[in-house]
Amino acid sequence: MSDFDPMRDSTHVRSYRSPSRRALLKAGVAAAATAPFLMRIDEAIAQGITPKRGGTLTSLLTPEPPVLMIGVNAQGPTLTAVSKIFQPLFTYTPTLDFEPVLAKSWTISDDKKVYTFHLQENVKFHDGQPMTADDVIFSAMKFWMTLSLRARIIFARIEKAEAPDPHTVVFTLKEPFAPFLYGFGGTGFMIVPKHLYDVADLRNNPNNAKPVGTGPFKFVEWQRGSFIRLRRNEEYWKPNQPYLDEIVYRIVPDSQSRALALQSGQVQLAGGNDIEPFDLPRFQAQPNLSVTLKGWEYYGPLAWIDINKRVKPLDDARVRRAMSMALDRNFILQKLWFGSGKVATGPLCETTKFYDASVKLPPFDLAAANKLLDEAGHKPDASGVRFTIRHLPLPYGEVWTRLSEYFRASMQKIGINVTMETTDAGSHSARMAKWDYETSINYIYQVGDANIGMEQYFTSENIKNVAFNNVGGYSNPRVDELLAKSRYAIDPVERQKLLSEFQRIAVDDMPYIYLLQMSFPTYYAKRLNNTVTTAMGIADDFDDVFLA
Amino acid sequence: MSSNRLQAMPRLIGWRVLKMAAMVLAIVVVNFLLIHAAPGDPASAIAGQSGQADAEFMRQLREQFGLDKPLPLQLWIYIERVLTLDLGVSHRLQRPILTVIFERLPATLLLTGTAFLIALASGVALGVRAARKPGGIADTLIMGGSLFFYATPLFLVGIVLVLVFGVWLNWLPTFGMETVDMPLQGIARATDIARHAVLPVITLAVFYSAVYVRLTRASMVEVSSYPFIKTARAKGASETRIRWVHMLRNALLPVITLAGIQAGHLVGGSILVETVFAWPGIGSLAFEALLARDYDLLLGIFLCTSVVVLTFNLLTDLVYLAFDPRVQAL
Amino acid sequence: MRSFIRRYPRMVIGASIILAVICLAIAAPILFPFSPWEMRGAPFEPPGSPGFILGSDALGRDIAAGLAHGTWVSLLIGGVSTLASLGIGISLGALAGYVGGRVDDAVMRFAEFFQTIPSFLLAILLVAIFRPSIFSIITAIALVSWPPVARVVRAEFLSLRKREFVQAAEVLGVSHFRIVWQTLLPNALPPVIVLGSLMVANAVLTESALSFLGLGDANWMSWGFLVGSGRSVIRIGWWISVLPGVAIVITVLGLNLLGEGLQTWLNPRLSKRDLP
Amino acid sequence: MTCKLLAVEQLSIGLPAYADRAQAVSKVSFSLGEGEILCVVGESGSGKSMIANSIMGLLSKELPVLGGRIELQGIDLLNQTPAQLRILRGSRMGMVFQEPMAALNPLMRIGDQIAEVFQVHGIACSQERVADLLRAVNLPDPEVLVRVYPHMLSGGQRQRVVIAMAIALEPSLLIADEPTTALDVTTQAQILKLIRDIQRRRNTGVLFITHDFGVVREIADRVIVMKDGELVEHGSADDVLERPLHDYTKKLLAAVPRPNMDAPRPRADRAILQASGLRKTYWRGSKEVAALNDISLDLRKGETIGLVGESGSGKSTLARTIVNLVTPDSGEIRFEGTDLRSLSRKQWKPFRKRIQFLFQDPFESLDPRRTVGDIISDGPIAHGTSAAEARAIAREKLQLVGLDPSAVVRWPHEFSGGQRQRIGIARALAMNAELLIADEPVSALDVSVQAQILDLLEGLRDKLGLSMLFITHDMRVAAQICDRIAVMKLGEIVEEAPARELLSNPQHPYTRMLIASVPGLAAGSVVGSAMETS
Repeated sequence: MSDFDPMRDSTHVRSYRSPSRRALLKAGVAAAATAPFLMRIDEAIAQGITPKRGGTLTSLLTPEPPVLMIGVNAQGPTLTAVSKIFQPLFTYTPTLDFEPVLAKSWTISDDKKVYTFHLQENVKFHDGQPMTADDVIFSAMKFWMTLSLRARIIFARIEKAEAPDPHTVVFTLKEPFAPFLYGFGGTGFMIVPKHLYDVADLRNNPNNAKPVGTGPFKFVEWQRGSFIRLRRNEEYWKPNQPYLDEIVYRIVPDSQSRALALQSGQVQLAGGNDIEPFDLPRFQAQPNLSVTLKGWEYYGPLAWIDINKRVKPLDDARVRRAMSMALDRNFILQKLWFGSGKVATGPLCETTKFYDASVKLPPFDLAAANKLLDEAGHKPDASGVRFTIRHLPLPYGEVWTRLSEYFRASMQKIGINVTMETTDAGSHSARMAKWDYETSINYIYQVGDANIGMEQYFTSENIKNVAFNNVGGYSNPRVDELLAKSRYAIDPVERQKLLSEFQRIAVDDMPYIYLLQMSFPTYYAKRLNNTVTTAMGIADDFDDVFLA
Repeated sequence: MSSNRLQAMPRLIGWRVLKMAAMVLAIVVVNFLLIHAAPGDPASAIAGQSGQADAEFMRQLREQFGLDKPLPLQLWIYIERVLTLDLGVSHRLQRPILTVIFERLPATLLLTGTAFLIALASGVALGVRAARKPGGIADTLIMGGSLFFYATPLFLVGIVLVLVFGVWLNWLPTFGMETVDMPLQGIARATDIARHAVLPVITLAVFYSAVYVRLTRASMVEVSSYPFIKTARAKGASETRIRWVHMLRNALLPVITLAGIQAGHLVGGSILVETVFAWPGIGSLAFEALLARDYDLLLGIFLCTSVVVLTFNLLTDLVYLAFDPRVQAL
Repeated sequence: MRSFIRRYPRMVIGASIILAVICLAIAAPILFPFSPWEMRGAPFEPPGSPGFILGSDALGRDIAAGLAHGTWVSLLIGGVSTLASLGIGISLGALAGYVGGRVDDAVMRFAEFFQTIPSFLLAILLVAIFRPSIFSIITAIALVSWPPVARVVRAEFLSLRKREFVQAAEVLGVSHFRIVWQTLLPNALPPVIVLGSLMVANAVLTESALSFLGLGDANWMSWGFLVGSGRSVIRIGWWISVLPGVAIVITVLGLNLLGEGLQTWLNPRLSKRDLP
Repeated sequence: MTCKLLAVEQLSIGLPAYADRAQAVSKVSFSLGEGEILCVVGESGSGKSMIANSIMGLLSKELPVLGGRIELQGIDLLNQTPAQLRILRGSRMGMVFQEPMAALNPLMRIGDQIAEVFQVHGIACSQERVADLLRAVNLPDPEVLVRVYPHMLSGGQRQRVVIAMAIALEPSLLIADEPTTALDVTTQAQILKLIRDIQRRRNTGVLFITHDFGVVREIADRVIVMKDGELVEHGSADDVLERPLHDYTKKLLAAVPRPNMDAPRPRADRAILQASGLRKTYWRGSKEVAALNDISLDLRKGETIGLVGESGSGKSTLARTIVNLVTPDSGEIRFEGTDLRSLSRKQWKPFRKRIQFLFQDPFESLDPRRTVGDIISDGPIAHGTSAAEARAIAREKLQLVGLDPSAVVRWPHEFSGGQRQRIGIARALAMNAELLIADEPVSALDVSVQAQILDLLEGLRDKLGLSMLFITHDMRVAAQICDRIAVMKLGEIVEEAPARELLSNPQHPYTRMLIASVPGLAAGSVVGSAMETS
């Protein structure tokens, strides 16, 4: 659930996504954990590092968020910044298990229809008002239902929402829904104060200018185009936390300037698309910096080539498979992304629940690709060209442009001519929505569960004139059926079976040419501790981050 | 006669302002149509940003931004708003457009204004020096240098300056407008901002000044052949005096024209320099607005630059009027 | 010839540079008989590496090949957009200057409109409207750069109209069309030609800036594309950006020198001093 | 006259390599005494201005002094440092230039420009002193004048200001380089008088450069005549004017226009051009200026009417109104009975063949980018003649005006001023015009060329039976070629009469003033003396 969004940054060229956070050293903490943060500190102390109060963390934020309010905007940078101000009921461990935040614990009825959350007590919003069950219900049923498409899909299944006491929330579903709990975690669901938001126009609510949440940091000032300043929440519900006095996000539109700022120590943290992949090797060698590829498990960004299956000869699965076989994913990973991420093996990322490792893509093999095209009846003409297709590059950064160029050069090798149709960011999604493309590049977030992040790209009910849906017109009744069933399957084994079959079909039909499981490196100064500890990467609340 | 000129002023200015207003209105209409001709709209841009969309969501957004109405009606509504000086709210930034623009104005003017003044002063001084002996060494060096900077892409100059002064020598900050980690006040803050401004201002100034150098030199050479220069020589005036008192004032007339046009454009900032140096100016704001199809913000910026450009045209004419006694009308 | 060189050294240098650049464009398919987009080896090979005289880029493409093939596109964009804006500018300027009155007023207001918006921003907007392609880039550059041409032509026409040889044609009963075509235009052209050479230079720069911002045409190798694509990796491979940058500088320099030279050459007052 | 003020010995000045001769001035020697006026006479290109500039040290670098000496009161001017020379300029020697309109800095107040002369020589300057100077050059209201800018003054007033600056420090040498050439004749007379007054009052030596023998007669004590950089004749004014020795001097003197003494030609009955009630007003800023104020004119078949007036009198406007280059506000123009004013552009076209126009400036009136043949063929082609035929016409007409027909393939810049004016005439006659409007066709030409062109026009007129409206500012020229003369002033014709009648017995005071101002008149009028001999 949730609605976060890809960091498609319209502004310059870099896309981005956000990360989240904190180090959950203990992988298996799930439902009833009560004080995980203490454990983390214990852990730290055990390693000889005592959390230290004080200091300002200066970080990069690219591109500048248009607004600092969850729901209203779901771009990566927005989430990175607001995740310090607002908090969810729980967050995710790197293996996508649940770790409590504002919910102390929760229980699920045996029929999987009743979910009961027990909330932390003594939690106050930044304006001093206590956070209660009413706020949670309001956030789910009103705030997120209105503003988030993904949340709407999930919460629409709620029959009733009740607050038996101020610290307990009970949701009763109309019918079982397997990934329901994913609607309440991470950046996709954060608690907003009902007393400030219970008005008609959420999008233009005046309080959006000064976000009020429960998080460890309060909003102080925002000089547009320059920086955002957050300050320690002295009333934070975890005693003695957070450790940092301030977090400053600097807005630096130029990638080289950002790299320079990081290198010179002017900023201590960079993530998302702050740093171009090209710079990865250089920073890995930098002694005062750490680089991690963790923190993207929840988002699970998967890059693929989107194909308009209405266009001949792209309607032929053999052609799509041949195209897939002509791409050297290792080259892409190593030469374009400098090793950050993994090659794709199918429609799901390894970290996504119900990923099936036995599903494999056809191997890189130009000869086989040529043969397949010959078989499909596309013989090369005198100049070696079989056919020509148009391609819409993704306007979110240099590396995507390079990828499109690589795609073109590779297709050339199997006799497919590719014509580029560059667009700016404003036009790209409009053209996709109008189905006005033949091939394009895109990347999608899987958000933990196969039925949440990518379902709409495969089911025929989502063939719509709306971007980020099945705009390519892929339609396979069996896939529709498998995904529909898995949505409501309660038994994990049953779901795995259904989704494994889906993954096999999604590779055979190749409606998309899966390329990379992306992972955006997070760069941070060595003296910054607990930077990436959860599946949310740097989009976590940072209440345990400290500067040594 | 000169008092006549001055008496007629208010009426002349009034008339000009009226014409300007008509011009601005026409500009608003054309800009509006131009911007709406771009494929995509704010709704699709928002969908693109959030990586998700459904038909209902898009419909809601369009309704909210008034995009569901027919274009002429949208235009009419927009004009009505502009007439009441309401430039609207940026859907993306969720803030009044005038506020956003005014917020960026100081940084923009600090960058472009300083660069402009430096360019003007140095350009005129170097142009005068070059014209002293056309074909001489100084002339060749100055003209060669200005030509070189004029021919070098602006962003390349910026990148090289960053590499040299920011990275190799590490003398100056390379991005942003001020240090925000520690709050500075008063003189310390001014110094800090000045240090940040050095590289972007220089980048822009060398580019701007190339034009002034060339224009001033050409104009000086031209003026030097005017008969009144010979009159001054015949009087026994020294060459220095002739150059600065007689030639320069006359040679400045075309420079004033150019400076007037450019001064109007300063408010638009410089997209390239702002991008390279992370300078929070209006140029990058406009570029972001364009990419995000933030129509109202873009229209607002265009409108503001138009008004400022036209105002500066008027001011230039007024300066002319004060500067050149021969000019009688606006 | 020698005295010509001595009298117009700038023009000779400028023309030589431009000629060399044109030769490079023509020779590109012979020197590098493969697509400049082809990945021919390891990425980020420095200049002088085997197979890469000027190094390779992020995808292992040959910079030298890109530079040579890109010459053609940069010149094409510069040349065609300049011709187009000269076309617009001369027509409108001639119309305004010859007809005068309200037509003049209308044309000049129209030109003024184009000058109230920062021209680079307008170019970006136009490219976005038309979708980035070599055609839209040319169109955008042409559309934002015609007003100065119109102004110059109009001013020339206004002053030429008062000249006696134009009045002489009028008195002879020569038609409007012929007066404009055979008398006014040839005489108004010299400053326009000078302006034109500078506009080509500007167009080359604008194309590179558009590419730098990611609004180039990805089907055509151009210098601007190279500079833009190399910028983000400038610390790994400075040559990717800098060498094409140098090519731009040299070409623009050549065009400017040519323009200045033409100015001296075409202006009888400067070239041949009236003798007592 | 006894005391030698200026001595020029064997002065030679070089020319740039691309010029048509090696030296601008070669081996010229002369001297000038205190209180003496020496006129240097010559046609354009004779090097006379360069002598003046070399004395002042104002020659451009392309014109180096190759040899000789220039001594001013014993100071060797050619061997002074630039700084020393600067101090001498203004204090010991002052200079007045030809173009009063451009000789003053347009952005500086008159008072400041005059005061500058004192300042640059380190002399304190009071307002009073500037005012005195302005009074000395007969300018009214000095207190107001010091605060105005040059563009508010007329040409004559500006020239007075320049003179005021030149004499401010009472220099012993005043150099005047064609100071009255650009001025109207009445103004010229005043300026000449002023220079003479100053010279007498202050005993200044004046080196006066001119091309006009009338002016020489008016002002000179002694004269030197220059030709192609060489001094050809040197002597007292009387000797040179009355008893010239050198052929060139004789030729120049003979070329000075003089009234036609033949019996008046009979006046035809049939009018070819009739104008009546013509009015034209211009707006100058917010002021209305009448260029034509109720003008009526009656030109008969075969007749030449001279239209004489000073600048701003409206004579050119009238000429241009007749050929529809200027649209009058009201009035009537009839050509052989047809009202030209009511015609559309298309209806006008047949008349274009019959009415032609001759322009003033031979350098301006030919398109520099087209060949002579093309230029002359324009008219015939515009009226439907084939290109080949038009080319033949061009050759024929070139012959008619005394040029080689091969000129059709050449460019205008290959011809001298007089030749160009011939080309202009050939163009005007290419369609067998009946009426020729000639707008100052000889005023930009040197006097010897002027005489040739006037002869040519006269000959053609008789040969082709042309009717002519001849516009000129020079009464002498009008007297030579015209049957009748109309005098214009401020948009009105103040007097019109047969040429001889008007000259010998002018009625209107303005006409009388014009005639009195013709230079040389006082010292034995060119007009007057010729009249007497008749």
